[in-house]
Formats: sequence, C-alpha cells, structure tokens
Amino acid sequence: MSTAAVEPAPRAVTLDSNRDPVNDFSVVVATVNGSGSQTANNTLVRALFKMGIPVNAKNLFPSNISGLPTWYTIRISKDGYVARREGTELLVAFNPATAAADLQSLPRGGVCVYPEDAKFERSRDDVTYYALPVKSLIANLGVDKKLVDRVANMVYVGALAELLGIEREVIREALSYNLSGKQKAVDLNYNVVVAAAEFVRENLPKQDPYRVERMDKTDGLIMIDGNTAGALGALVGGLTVMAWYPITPATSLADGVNEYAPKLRHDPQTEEPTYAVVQAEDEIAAIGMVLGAGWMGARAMTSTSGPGISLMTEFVSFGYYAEVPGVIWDVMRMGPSTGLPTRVSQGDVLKAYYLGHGDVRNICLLPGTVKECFEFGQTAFDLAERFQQPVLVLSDLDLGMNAWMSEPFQYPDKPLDRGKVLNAEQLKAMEGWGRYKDIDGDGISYRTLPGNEHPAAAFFTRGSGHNASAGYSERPDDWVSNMARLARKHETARQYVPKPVVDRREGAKIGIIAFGTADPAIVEARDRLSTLAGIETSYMRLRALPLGDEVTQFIAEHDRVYVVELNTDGQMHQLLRLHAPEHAMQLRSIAYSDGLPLTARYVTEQIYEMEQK
Amino acid sequence: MSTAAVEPAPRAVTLDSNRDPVNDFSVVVATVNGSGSQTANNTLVRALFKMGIPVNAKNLFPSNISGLPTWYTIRISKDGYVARREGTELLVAFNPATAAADLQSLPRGGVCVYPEDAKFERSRDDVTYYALPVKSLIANLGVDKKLVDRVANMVYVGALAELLGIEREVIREALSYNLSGKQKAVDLNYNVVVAAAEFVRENLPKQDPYRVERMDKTDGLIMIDGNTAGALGALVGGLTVMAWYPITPATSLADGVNEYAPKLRHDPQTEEPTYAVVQAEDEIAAIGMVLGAGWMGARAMTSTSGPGISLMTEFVSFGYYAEVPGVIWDVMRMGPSTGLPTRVSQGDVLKAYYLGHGDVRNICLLPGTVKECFEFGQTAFDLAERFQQPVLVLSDLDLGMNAWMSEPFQYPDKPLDRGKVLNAEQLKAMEGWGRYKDIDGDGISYRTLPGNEHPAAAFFTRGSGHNASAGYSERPDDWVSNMARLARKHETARQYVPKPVVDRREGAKIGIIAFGTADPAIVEARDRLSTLAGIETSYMRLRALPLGDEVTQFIAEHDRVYVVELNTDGQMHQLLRLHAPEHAMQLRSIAYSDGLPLTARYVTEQIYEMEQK
Amino acid sequence: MAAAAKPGGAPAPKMTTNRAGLTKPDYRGLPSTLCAGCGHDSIASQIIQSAFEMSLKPHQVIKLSGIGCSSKSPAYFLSRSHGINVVHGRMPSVATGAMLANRTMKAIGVSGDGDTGSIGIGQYKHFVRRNVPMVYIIENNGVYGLTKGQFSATADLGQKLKYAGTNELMPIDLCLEALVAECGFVARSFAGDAKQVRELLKAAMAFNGTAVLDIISPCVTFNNNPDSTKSYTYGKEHEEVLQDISFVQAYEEVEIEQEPGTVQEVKLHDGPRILLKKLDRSHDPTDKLAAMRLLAEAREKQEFITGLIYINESRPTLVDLEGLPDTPLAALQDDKIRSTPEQFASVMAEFQ
Amino acid sequence: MAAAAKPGGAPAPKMTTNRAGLTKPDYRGLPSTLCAGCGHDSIASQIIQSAFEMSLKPHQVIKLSGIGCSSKSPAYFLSRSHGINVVHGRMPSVATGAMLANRTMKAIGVSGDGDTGSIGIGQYKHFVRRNVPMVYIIENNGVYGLTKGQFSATADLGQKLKYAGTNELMPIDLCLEALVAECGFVARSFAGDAKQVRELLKAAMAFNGTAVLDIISPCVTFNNNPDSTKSYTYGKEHEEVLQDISFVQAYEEVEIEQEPGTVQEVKLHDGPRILLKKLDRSHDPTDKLAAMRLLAEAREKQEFITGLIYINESRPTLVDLEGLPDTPLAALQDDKIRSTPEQFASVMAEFQ
Ligand SMILES: Cc1ncc(C[n+]2csc(CCOP(=O)(O)OP(=O)(O)O)c2C)c(N)n1
Ligand SMILES: Cc1ncc(C[n+]2csc(CCOP(=O)(O)OP(=O)(O)O)c2C)c(N)n1
Ligand code: SF4
Ligand code: SF4
Ligand SMILES: [Mg+2]
Ligand SMILES: [Mg+2]
Repeated sequence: MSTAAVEPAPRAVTLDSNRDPVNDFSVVVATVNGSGSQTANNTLVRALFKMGIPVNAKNLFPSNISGLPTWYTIRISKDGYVARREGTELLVAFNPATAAADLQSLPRGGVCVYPEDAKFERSRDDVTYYALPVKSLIANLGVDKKLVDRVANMVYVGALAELLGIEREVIREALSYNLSGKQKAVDLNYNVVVAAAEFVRENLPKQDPYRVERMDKTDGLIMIDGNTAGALGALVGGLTVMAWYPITPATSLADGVNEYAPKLRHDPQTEEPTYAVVQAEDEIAAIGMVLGAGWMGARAMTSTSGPGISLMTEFVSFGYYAEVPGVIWDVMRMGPSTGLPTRVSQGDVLKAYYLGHGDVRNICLLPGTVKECFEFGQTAFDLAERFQQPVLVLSDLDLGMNAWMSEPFQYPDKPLDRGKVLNAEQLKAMEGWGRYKDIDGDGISYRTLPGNEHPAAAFFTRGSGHNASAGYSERPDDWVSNMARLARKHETARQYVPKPVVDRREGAKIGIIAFGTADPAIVEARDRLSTLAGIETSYMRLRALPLGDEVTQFIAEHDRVYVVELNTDGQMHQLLRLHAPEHAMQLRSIAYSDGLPLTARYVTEQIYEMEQK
Repeated sequence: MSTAAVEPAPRAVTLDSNRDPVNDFSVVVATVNGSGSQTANNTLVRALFKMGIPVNAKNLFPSNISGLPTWYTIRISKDGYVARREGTELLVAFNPATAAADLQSLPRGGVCVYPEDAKFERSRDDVTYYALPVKSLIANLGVDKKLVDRVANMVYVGALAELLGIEREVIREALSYNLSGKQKAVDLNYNVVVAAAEFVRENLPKQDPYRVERMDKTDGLIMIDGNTAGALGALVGGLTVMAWYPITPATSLADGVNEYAPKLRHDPQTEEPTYAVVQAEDEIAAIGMVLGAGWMGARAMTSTSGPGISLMTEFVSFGYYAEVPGVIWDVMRMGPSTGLPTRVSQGDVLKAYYLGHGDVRNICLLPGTVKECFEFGQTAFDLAERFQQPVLVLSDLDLGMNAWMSEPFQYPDKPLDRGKVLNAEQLKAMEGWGRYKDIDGDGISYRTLPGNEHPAAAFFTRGSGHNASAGYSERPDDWVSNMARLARKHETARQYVPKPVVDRREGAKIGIIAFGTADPAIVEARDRLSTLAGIETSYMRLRALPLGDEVTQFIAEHDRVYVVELNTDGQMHQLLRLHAPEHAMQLRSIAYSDGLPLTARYVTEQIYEMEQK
Repeated sequence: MAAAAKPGGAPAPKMTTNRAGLTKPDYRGLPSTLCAGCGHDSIASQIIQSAFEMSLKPHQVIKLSGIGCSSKSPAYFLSRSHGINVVHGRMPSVATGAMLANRTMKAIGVSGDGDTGSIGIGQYKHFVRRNVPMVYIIENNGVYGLTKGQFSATADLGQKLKYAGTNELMPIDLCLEALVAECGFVARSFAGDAKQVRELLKAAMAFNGTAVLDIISPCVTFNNNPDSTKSYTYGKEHEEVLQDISFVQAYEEVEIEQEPGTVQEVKLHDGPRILLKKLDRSHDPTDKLAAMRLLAEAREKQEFITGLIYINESRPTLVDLEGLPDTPLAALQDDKIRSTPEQFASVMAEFQ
Repeated sequence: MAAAAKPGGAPAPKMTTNRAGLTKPDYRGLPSTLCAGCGHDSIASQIIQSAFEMSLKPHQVIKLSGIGCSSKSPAYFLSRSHGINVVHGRMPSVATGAMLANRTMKAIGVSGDGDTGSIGIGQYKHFVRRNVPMVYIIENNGVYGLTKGQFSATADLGQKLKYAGTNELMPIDLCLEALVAECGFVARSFAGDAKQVRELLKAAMAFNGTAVLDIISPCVTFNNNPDSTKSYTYGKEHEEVLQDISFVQAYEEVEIEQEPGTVQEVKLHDGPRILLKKLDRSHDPTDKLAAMRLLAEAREKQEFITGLIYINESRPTLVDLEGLPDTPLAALQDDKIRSTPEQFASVMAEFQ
C-alpha cells in the first residue's frame, strides 16, 4: 500500500536485512473490497505454502462492505519470518484509485503488475511493469457475464504464477481447496489462471529477479486463522453455551464455532448437539447469558472486541465478586469507542486486567500464535472454572483474522479441569461447607451447582455483600476477609496461568518483553539486532496476567528491558512497572500503534536507537 | 455500633489521644431505619453545632428501606477533628436487636441510654445506664396515635440534652430549622424533648463525666453534605442539562439539583428555568444525553456510582476520542458490581482514570471537602469544556451523604471557562481551521457548535477514525498524529487541574499522600503521630488526575511516602508508582476498605508500625 | 376482587406433605427485610404456596432477579433452591444462559417495574421474543422502591408523589410490551388478590415458555396514597377481574359444574388445565388481537384489569429452537463435550 | 407502488434556489461509500431532496446516528449540517441531550434495524416515550450490513440467508413498538418508493415530536434475494400502499379536487398539511387502535404495508414538558446560567 499513507517517518538508521530475490520478498495485491479478490489471494498463498515455502499474508481492509481500497500483502520468507514487512517488492495494482500512490511505495527495482487499461501514471522508471489484458483474456475464454468480475482476479494469479514460478498444478490444488472442490468453479478459475500465465509466457519476458523455489519448510504444517483456532479449541475444550454479538474482528470466532460445532460436537450416538449458540441482542446480554450458563455449571463463552468489553464491565465485576465462571474473547481492534474496526491493536490489556469498577483484577490469557489460540480455547475454561471468575482471552485482529502457518493442533492430552464443584455426595462428605469458605487455603472455595439434590446445597449468589456462607452481609469484617481471600486467589492464579515463553541468549544484557502478535516482529528484530548491530537480546513472551515471579526475575537479570506492544500508552509496560516496582527504571516502553501489524524494522530501529542513549 | 461487627482486629500499639469528657467524645444512636430518627439526630447535631462546638455525624445505614439496624455516630471534638472514631462513649440503645452487642462496644466508663422496656441484658457493670420511660412520657403528652412513632426519638434528644448540657433553646431552634419552621411540628417535638429532659433532671442523677460546653469554634460556618454542595456548585457553575439515573449514594446530588435549581436558576426576568433535568432510563442513556448536550454546547452532567460508571465505559471512550465535554460525578460506594450501596469506598480511582477501552486517560477531580465539592461543581465544567472531554468527579458516600462543617461557599469570582469555541465570526477570522488541528500547540483544538451559521462550520463528529479536519480516516499517520495530540492535551491538563494541597512539616522525613475523605483521618493521625510518637510527617492531598510534577517532587523529598486510601488494591498507590517510577520503592501503600470511613487510629497505627520496620 | 374458586385452586389446609414429599415450610425463604406490608412479600408468600401446591422439587428450581426491593424477594422464598441476584435490569440474559445450560430447571424470575421497564426493557423484550421458559414476575409498584421513591416507567401519567413530583410521561404497559413481543402467557394481577396471584402463578409454572405476570404490588412506603393506581386502596377499589381463574393439576379430576359457555378451559402441554370462569366482561385470552385491544383500551381509560390476558403455548421455546438434548448441557459428562479424537482429526485435516 | 401525486409533493425541476436561498447541491453530502444500489443511498437522496424542498437551513439541522451501514448515511447528506455518529444503539439518548440543549434544531436521526431493534430497543422505546422532537429514520434491511449479514431483530421468521442460516425468531415490528410507546408519527415506507419516502420525510420534518419512519431499505449485498421480504423485488411486488401521500407546505395553496371523502387531510401545528388520498384499503391514521390492529394483522399475515400509519401531534414533547425557554439552553449567556449573587446568597443562608 501507499507508503505515504501508512509508514511512520523513516528512521535515521535502517537495520533491514538484505533481501534475496528468491523466496524472500513480498507481494501486495491492491484491489477494492467486495471485488472478490479473496479466492485469488488465498489461492496464491496456499500454493506457496504447498510448495513448502514459508508464507504469511495479511489483509488490510477498510471498515465498509465494498468499493474501498484493500491491500493484501503476502510475505514469502525462506527464513520463516512472518511479521509484516514495510515495503513490498511486487505490486499487483488492481485498484486504479490507489495505483499511483501504491507505485510510489515500491523499492527501487520493484515490480508492478497491472491491468492494461488501468489509468494511472507509470511514473517510476526504476520499476518493471507487466501490463495484463484482463478484459480480453476473460472475453476470449467466453466466461459467463455474471461471473466475469469474480474471475477477473485470477488473471493476476496466473500472471504471478508465471512470473514467480509458482507451479500450476499446485495452483489448481489450491483452487480446489479454496473452492471446496466444486469442480466447475475450479475449472473456470483455473482456465483463467492458465490463460493469463500463457499470455505472460508468450508476451511479457521476465525482467525482474523475483521468483520462488520449492522448499520443504512447511511440511506437515497447517494454515489457519486465530479465530478459527480459538473456536476449535473451545469446542474441543468443552464449550457448551456460546452467546455473542457481531463485531469485527471477533465475529469470525463465533462463525468458527457455528461452522465446526456440527462436525465436532454432535453426539455420535444421538446426533444431538451438545452445545447451544445464541446471537444475543447486544454484548451486555451476551455476557449475562455466559454468566447465567456458567453459574449453572456450563462452559460458556462470548467473543467480542473493545466496545463489547466496555459494555460488559458491570457484569464482569459481578462475575468476579459473585465468583461465576465465564470466558470472554476480546479480539482487539484499533482505537477506543467506535474506533477502526478493521485495524489491529493491543489496546485493551490494561483495561481488561482491571475491567470492572472497584477492586477487580481479572485473569487474562495472551495467545501469541494460532496454536495458543487453540490451546487457550480450553485453558480459558479450565481457569474460569478453577478460579470461578470471568477469564478474558486477549487476541487481536492480526492473529484472529489472518491465516498463519502452524504445527497441527493436538487433541488435548489433559482432561478438563472442572474446578471445585461438589455434587450431593461430596457435599455430604464435607463438613462445614460454606460457599465462600477458603478450605484449602488457596483462596478458592467449593461451589455447588443448581440441580444438586442435597438439601443444603442451595445458596444465593449475589454481588459483593456476602459472608463465607453466601449469606447477605454488610459486616465490615466479612468484607475484609472476603477481599483477603480473593487476593489469595489471585496469588494462586499467578502460579497457575500459562508461564511466559523465554529465550535467553548468552551474555545478553538487554531483554525484550512482549506478547501476542508483537511476537513475529520481535523474533525477526532480535536476529537483525544480533547480525546487523551485534546486539544480543533475551526475550520473554508473556502469555497471561497476572504476572508471576519469573517475570520479575527476567527483568532483574537485564540492564534494560524493552517492553514492546501495539498501543500508545504502553499498557503492558505500566503493568510490568507495577509488578516489579523495584526494577521500574530498567523497563523501557516501545509502544506503537498505527493500526498495522508491527514490523521487525520498527522494533530493530527503536531498540538500536534507544540503546545509543 | 457493635465492635465485633465492624472493627479490624485491634493493633498491638494503640496510639489514641486521651479524651476529655468535656467537648471531646462521641455518641452513637442505634435505631432501625425507617423509624424516623433522622430529625432527632439532625437536631442533636445542629444544636451542638450552634453551641459553637465542632461536630461531625455519620450515618451508617443498611441497604434496605426499613426495619434494619442503623447507627448514627456523632463526634464532638473541641479540637475540630471530624474523622470517624472507633469507639463511642455514649450509646443511645434504641434498637433492641443490636443493643446487647452495641453495649459491648462501649469503653470502660461509657454511658448507655435506653428505653426502659427494651429487652436486652445490661451485661456491663462498668457502664452508666439511664433508662427512659419512652412510652409513658409520650402517652402523658397525649400525642396523636399516628405521630407517636415519629416523636418517640425525641425522648433521647431530651435525655441527652439534659445529660450533656445541650441548651434547650438551641434545641428548639435546631428543631425549627430541621422542620422548616413548621410551628406545630416544632412544638410537638419540643414538648417531648422538654418532658424527657425534665424526667431525666428529676429522676436520673448524672453519674458520668461527659458533657458539652459552649464554644465559638463554629461561628460563621455552615453545615452541608457534599452532594448538595456539588449540586449548588454545578448550578452556580452553569449546569444546563442534567441527566441521571437513581443510585445510592449519588441520588442526593440529583435531588440537590432538583431542589435548588428553582431557587438558583429561574431567570429572574422571565421566571423560566435555564436548565433541564431528565431522569434517564439507565446510566447508558444518562451519559448519552450528557454527551449529546455537551456536543451541542451545553454544560451537561450526570451523577452515578460504580455500577453506573461501568455502564458508561463505552460512551466515555467515545467522548474522549470524539472530544465531547461532559461531567460525571461518581459518588463512590463500596464494592464492585452490586456491592454495598450504603458503604463508603474510594475503589473507582484507578478505574475512572482509565475508564474506556483502548488508550484512554480521563481527567478526574478528587474533592476532599464539601467546599471543594462546591468549587469542583464548576471546575469540572470548566475543565470539560476546555479539554473537550468527559471529566469525572470522584466523591464518595461519606463526603456526599453526610453533613460537614465548612466555611460558607463564595459566589465564584472566576468567570466560566467555555474553552475554545468558535462562533461564525471567529471562524471567519481564523485561517485554516480544522476541528482537530492543534493550532496552539497545547493539544487542544477549536470546535464549532451546531447552529453556527458559517457555511464551513459544520463537521462530522465520530469516534476515533478521523483526520485533523474531522474527515473519516483510517490512515495510520492520521491516527498516530491524533494520538500524539491527545497525549499533548493530557500533558496540558496536568498543569491545569487543581493542584494538590501540601502541608510540609519541618524536618519531616516521611510523607503522606491521600485524597478525598481519607483527609480528616490523616489530619488527626499526623497530630497523634507527632504528639504521641514523635513522628513528623508532611502531607500532600491530591485533588486531581492526571498527576503533576509537584507530586514527583514531594515523593522525592521524603524517604518514605505513605499512600492512604479506602480500597483494597491500593489504586492511587499504583497510579503514583506509575507517575514516579524512579521513586516507586519510596511509596508504601496503606489501603484499607471495610465500608466505614477511615479512622485516625488506623492510620496512626499503620504508619507507626510500618515505620518500625 | 375475585371470589375464591372451587376446583383445584384452593390450598388443602390439612395436607402436610405434597407429592414431592415436602411440607410447606420446605418452600419458605429467609425472613423478609422488606417494609412491613410491602406487596412484594404477599407475592412471595403466594410463590411459596404455589410451589408447594405444584409439588416442585426445590433443587429443580432456580430463582433469578435483578436489583431492587422486588429483586430481593427471591431470598424470601424457596431457600432450598439456588438463587442469583444479578445486576440491575439484566436478569433476563442470565436466565437465558441458565436455561440453555440446564433445560430441566424451573426458573422463577422476579423483577421490578424499574428493573424491567426502565433499564431492563431491552433485555425484557428480547427475552420474551426468544421464549425462554421462565415464570417472569414483575412486582410492579410504579416507583423505584430501593432508591427511595423515584418514578419508574410504569408510573401513571399525572401521578404525584411528594418526593418525585408529577410524572409527565405515559406509563409503559409491560403486558402490552410482552404481547407485542409474542409472549405466550400474559397476565396481570394484584398483590392484594392472593387467590388470583396464586392461580396465575401455578398456571405460569405449568406453562412451557415465557410466562409474564405483571403484578401490581403496592410500595407502602413510597407509593401507597389512595389516589395512586399502584396503591392497595386503589387496587381494591378498582380491580376489574377478567375471569375467575383456577388452575387444575394434570392428576386432578374436576367436573365443571357450570352452565355451558360460562367456563373456558385452556389445556396446557402435559395435562394441566386452566379454568376461566367468565365474569361480567367477556374476554377470550386465546385471541391475540382481542388481548391487544383490551390492553390498549384499558390503558386509554386507565382501567385496572386483572386476569389471564393472553395464552398460547404453541410457539417453540428457545430450548426447542436450539434442539437441545434431554440431558442438560451443564450435566453432560466431559467426554460428551470435547468431541472425539476422530472428529477432531478429520477437522484438523481440513487445514493441512 | 404509489403513483406520483399532484399537489405539493412534486419537486420543481426548474427551481434553482429554495426559500432559504439555497440550491439542491447545498444539501448534498460526501460521496457514499456504501455498496452500489444500497437502499440506504436512495433514502439519503430523498433526505437531500426533502430538506431542499422544505427549505431547511442546514446550520439549523443536526444529523445523528448509531453504528452500521445505515448509520454511516448522515455523512452522505447535508454536509453543511453538524453530524454525530455515536456508539452502537445509543443515538436516541444523544439526540435527547442535544435537543434539550438546543430546542431550535431540526434533528434527523438515522439508524438501522440492528442499531434500533437489537442493541438499541431500550433507548428507542424510551426516546419515543419522551417524545423528543426528531425525524427518526430506521433504514431497515433485516440484517446487520456492516458486520456482514447476520440476522437482525427485524428479520422474518423462517427467513434463510446463505451465511446466517435460518431465522427462527419472530421479527420485532418497529412501527408497532413505536405505537405502543405512544409515538405520534408512525410511518412505514420502502426505499424503492422514492416519492412516498420523500413525502413522508417532509411530513416528518414538519411534525412536532418524534416521527418514526421505518423504511425497508434493501441490503443488496447480504439480503436481496427475491424471497426475502427486505429485498427490492419483494418490496416492489408486495408493497401495499395505504394512501397516496402528499405533503403541502403552509405557504402552498392547494385545492383538493377530489371527490369528497377520498382525501383525508391532516393539519400540523403551524400550517402545513398532509393529504392522504385513499386507495383500496381504508385506514384512518388518526385512530390509534386501528393503527395497532393494522400492524398486528399485517404482521400475522406477513403483509408489507406502507404509508402513514398513525399521526397525532397532541402529545407534549420533552421540550414542552421541561418548560424550556425559547432561547436554546446552549445559547444562554454565561450570566443567565450561573444564578445571581443574590439568589446564591439566599440559598447559602439556608445552611448557616
Ligand atoms: C446499574 C445500576 N443502576 C442503578 C442502581 C440503583 N438501583 C437499585 S434498585 C433500583 C430501582 C429498583 O426499582 P424497581 O425495579 O421498580 O424495584 P422496587 O425497589 O420498586 O421493587 C435502582 C435504580 C443499581 N443497583 N445498578
Ligand atoms: C457495541 C458494539 N457492538 C457491536 C458493534 C459492531 N457492529 C457494527 S454495525 C453493527 C450492526 C449494524 O446493523 P444495522 O443497524 O442493521 O445497520 P446496517 O449495517 O444493516 O445498515 C454491529 C453489530 C459495534 N460497533 N459496537
Ligand atoms: S420501599 Fe416499597 S417496595 Fe421497597 S420494601 Fe418498602 S414497601 Fe416494598
Ligand atoms: S452491506 Fe448492505 S447495508 Fe451495507 S452498504 Fe452494502 S448493501 Fe448497504
Ligand atoms: Mg418498583
Ligand atoms: Mg440492518
């Protein structure tokens, strides 16, 4: 996409790695949304993936339904880097409205593929142009009028296949995959691909160095987006009640549940569903339904984004104090309030941890990969039921809506952790049960579920004014002791939640802490810092809140620790300073949020520059 | 009230000042709510006040309408201390349900006044008892059956008057004040007072040392609660649209507006109201109305408590990003979610500052006295309009619902600050106006209001996706520069908001930081620490967020700084650590919240003990 | 007020245990902390009585409420049932989740006119629309009791209160709102009319779907002046009873010894019947348009009509629509709710 | 579809400036970013046309909306008016505050069926109940357009969508909801019926109080299959027009040259009139019960009725109830909104 529009001001130092024209470059496909370029783009990506070449694609789309500019960037990286790159070497200029600006963003020696009738100035003379006769190619094939628009995009697929050396057979398979094997559609599209490829072969001699070569780096891997992964994890992890309200970028998580629940969660014997999904009337109702189901003993979940968690605030405080389990996926998007719903951010971290009025601190999971989205699909329920409170999973638009390579997910080897629930017999056996007593000293009480036939099983659930037996109480001492127990519970949670992933490098004096989709940029930046600037770094990727002792220790071990995140106020940096106040000054914030996924270049340059000071 | 029920475990060290039986003790009136003891209690307090004796009363009432225990504590303090005291010397045991326990809470040598027919064990032999023949006294006066219950409480007024030496004439005046001069009611009640006093004089010889003596320490002072003060401040400060939803303890702020607006804000010429008050259907609607009115150019406000600000979260983010002024009074109460609506807390501080998803930091005012409630009634509007964003005023139940002595409020000498609003002419004169441009470099842009007849005045207000001219934008650079401007605006606000009140004591190595109704306990604790333990302290009372440089400096000046607040997680302590990370370890948290106002004893003991470590 | 009806309805005074083997005290709750004489307490005692007469198993009942004096009521009946007191105005969503998680429960929801009519009207409408099985009781006193007497959205136009002044907005009619949202059981009653409340409660408990009972329940502290339409005096003087209602259990044999045409019988899905003895006014509660007209006209004329306004058990409930298995979702064993390794493997293969 | 009516309504093609001295382009907005053919754009162009014909002063108009494709519309008309695009479902409260602050504004609110019927139904009901003066346009397509095609609360029972499956809940009828909430101007129209939309818009702009226009506005991307009742094809084929509507300005002189009894005339408060030419169906839009029955029956029978359903300008607006001065509150000078020192002193004395 057009550099002017999206890049931060260029830095003094540029620490970019040298690119190899083979298997190490990026393509941007510029179209308008609603023009059906999705199949074309997915086909390209899948073909590359199936040629064994590490690939990652990101869709940068506007918040409307059709007619506005969309950029789809495909990064091909033999080294397996999957972060967004600033700058792309190849441009598919299929949106005349942005073509001129997009062209400017190409590096010297870049490539521009465009429909021959596109009206924009080919202003760069350091760029290779390939003009495609889109209309005539399709006309020649005699495509049904109604389908013309839909298949036009296959022209650039064919052209790129030929120019880059993507194998045609792989493209055919990719098409078949993306079109769910519908043969007629596959043939139609494939014919366009071939026609375009042939045209290029015959008329447009290759003049640029970029091409791909088969590798074996994706063998056995899958490609999946984080929202679908989360849906699968939840379904395998015991989700039974899902209540949600549509909101970008969280909608596809519910879509995933709706799509895969029939396959995964119809009882093989009875063929009955073992779940219920409700589209609620809004987010307040969605979280209400989740807590109602959680109170009843079901694994319940909702998916939403920033505006939604805001609306859920009151209910989250309620759930925290009444100690009712429930899972909230917050697929974070850009900006508060109405915001920019189609842009990525990590702007809800601080908010989610403290969500609720009064003294509330929530357990939050921070998946950094699609695999973790899958795993946390279950972990979130385990934690919610063990700790009897709402648990937030903070994913984001980039992780949730873009497809990522991953090891295949494993069927879980851990049983579900249903927490401390007493059935009638267990209740009978236990002496002196009280709903909010701390019998085990870990701050976690035993609960009974409605339907428990023991005559003493019933209790009354309410917000915060209760004693250890769940009786209504306004007594100061009841309050204080309940708060002390909740604090103990939070301490217990510190030990229980997924531990950070740490990579220490020998002799590294500086550390990096990050989470979620900041990860790919950091992985790459560390390599660059090491290779290009000789700066060695250790890295801790957080996976949950509350933070544990190992975090303090990691900070203590390093002279300076950079906290990298996609927001403006350095929210995790704040939480870390509070967690390790004795090391507050060792922590440095790199908080940047412009709606686009983070790049290694930005991280590299920031750290390099800050290290000079 | 019964000690067992409300006090934290007694400390090893007790640093209580010695009490003088003259003008330095406390009375607790134990009744059931709904029994109409309000007039009786108010009369006692007013009479003491009018005798020139510093007095403060706190009502500890349950969250129901009638029939449950209520304790009304009156502190009489010749030194002018107004914090809650643990322990009261005199007990009016008019609630048989709690009398036995209440009795236990008296100190050795205490006094118990009770209706002679009350069935509870007089188990203490170190207490002086006075039994009052409530029924017969009233029967003798031939009081109308319907009124018997209402005037029964006057019996203890009369008894205390006699026992303590409260002047009868002052009582009569106090009655007249509280009954708005309704002569018949005044006479009726006064007759009961006199009858009871006479009975005591004749039958119950004084056996305890407690009594009052006229002073001149309240000359010229007023007594008022913080919610009424806030209402008056808002009315004098230009409030024109009030939208609210009932919630304890914020309701009386709206009541205050409803009561005093007709007196203060009917145009003397036209007799038309210059304001509108709407009871909204909920808090989301209330804040929506406030922002609608603020966008239109009116000074608009709502009053609520924790559950309400939770529900307002989404709209607050919207207001922050769309830059629409509005004022939210959060009269803080105990506990998250449903909570304990009739108990005090300072539990929303952290939450309010960050209220909203994404990167949001709100301006918050922290009144510590009724006078500040009054002043901030206007200041909040000035700040909201100057900074074009929602401003929260964080009061609390103790400040808001209890009456406090104060210097009379002054008619403001400052004009209203309506902020940067351009009318048609000013717009014409200004070149290159754009709604979100930073023309003055302070982060604050100029706005136009609907109705401005200049053809270029109109713009479209929306959440966060806009450029400097208020055009819709998803451009990363627009986002980044807008966020940078909002950060500048927040820095400007740091200088603008009310500065802390500081009292430095010479040679003090330790500091105390607090805000709101922690103040009276700290004022008294500092005296005790100094007199009883030789510990000198400096004190900074915060009055607003964001925090300024003077706060950092204050911390820097002291070896240790205790941050005292009424919540569990030390919310202000966290904000201070974030504000002054280089001094994080100098800050120590004293966070305690049990629903009752803070006592000097607690603060004194905590600091004393922590100083030993 | 309605005269006590013979068949079915009358509590059997000498019966000590019901078909569940329980006595009436087994259905009691904690002592009420509401004001003496509060209408909500009368309703609670009828809930106790009805639950006893219906032989409900307390552990198969859940009690849900929002916030308000009314919403405190669930603590004052059925102590042996699980209860939950949620946030203000949002009980319906919690009930929805609970019933999805365990379809076998009998849910009793208690709310107030503020809780349902003001902050909660959105959840109310959508709850009714989804037809979640629950007895939805609105203890309607026209004011916010717990916050001390502000007007709620059901306060009458022109009503005056010492504290709140004059109400200048039209009341929301929660029965009409339910009807418009396709509710299959719409009734209005009066806390002062114990027998009618009880018979309606039993019918509602037997009903499969959302059963709305809008019960005028005087607030003796803030809204009981005789000129208030929500007062005891007004209610007693103005109640216009539509029908004399009796609920008849499935196992009861009742001969209708009435003149033909004077008693309308409504059969519920699994046997029980509601007998409606016609009074002066003729109203067919199975006719939706008639019900709508009845309510609309009563509102225009400020008539206080009580009785069964509309009944229709045919609409599928949310439980039906979701096609839920008989075993409650919350009770499914772990292996049932995590899919088989084979199912999982086949889905995983899709992403390869 | 209704035939074009003669009197009043027809735009004068050669007129270049209106009574406000403005031309039609002065009422335009930014280019639309909605899908080509979206019903919302047709409505926007009729708003432009109506505002022009009504000679509104753009700076005296405010445009408000929630979130959705529909809620984006205000950017596409009247660029010279202040607009605000608030959070999802909460436009009504913002409009209430705005109108209290400045009673002299003409408010045009645009919302969607999701924005008003799902998340926003509570604010909608209470807004109508308060009778806040505003033209409340619901661009009703039965789906959530902006989030890509989920069912909204107005989707028909049994409706099928590729993405969302089958809708199994009864639709909420937003006209009936308005009527039940005492709305004084209730109309339904169809984005494909430009003339009717325009005449209703003008009438709504002239109306003093909340004027609800529920306009079926096809979503060409997600809900335009001919079998959907919200599609162009269905609308064109099934629209049952109640009356042929013409709006007549106060300054226009129109002779009703019709047979007596065929045209009903409704006068608005300051002169303008609505002329309703009877068609096949007879409906008196001043009869509330008739309106209710009409809607209820149309719903049962799935009829697509358009036209003016109910009109009654007599209910006081919120502005009336608050007794606001003529000068907008927002425009009062500082000295008017801070009370006099004397007033203040006398209040202060109360606390001494
Ligand atoms: C979000 C929120 N807003 C406000 C309140 C305060 N509040 C408690 S009860 C109540 C009104 C209750 O009225 P109603 O439902 O009619 O019950 P009643 O007390 O009259 O039985 C209100 C506004 C609250 N608890 N939560
Ligand atoms: C609180 C919140 N929840 C969800 C969303 C996501 N969202 C945006 S538009 C929309 C639905 C819009 O539907 P409708 O009002 O019918 O408008 P349409 O797009 O169909 O015109 C939703 C759910 C949001 N912006 N805010
Ligand atoms: S205040 Fe009213 S509603 Fe509340 S308990 Fe008392 S009588 Fe009942
Ligand atoms: S998605 Fe539907 S509603 Fe949205 S702009 Fe396109 S056609 Fe209109
Ligand atoms: Mg009520
Ligand atoms: Mg829609």
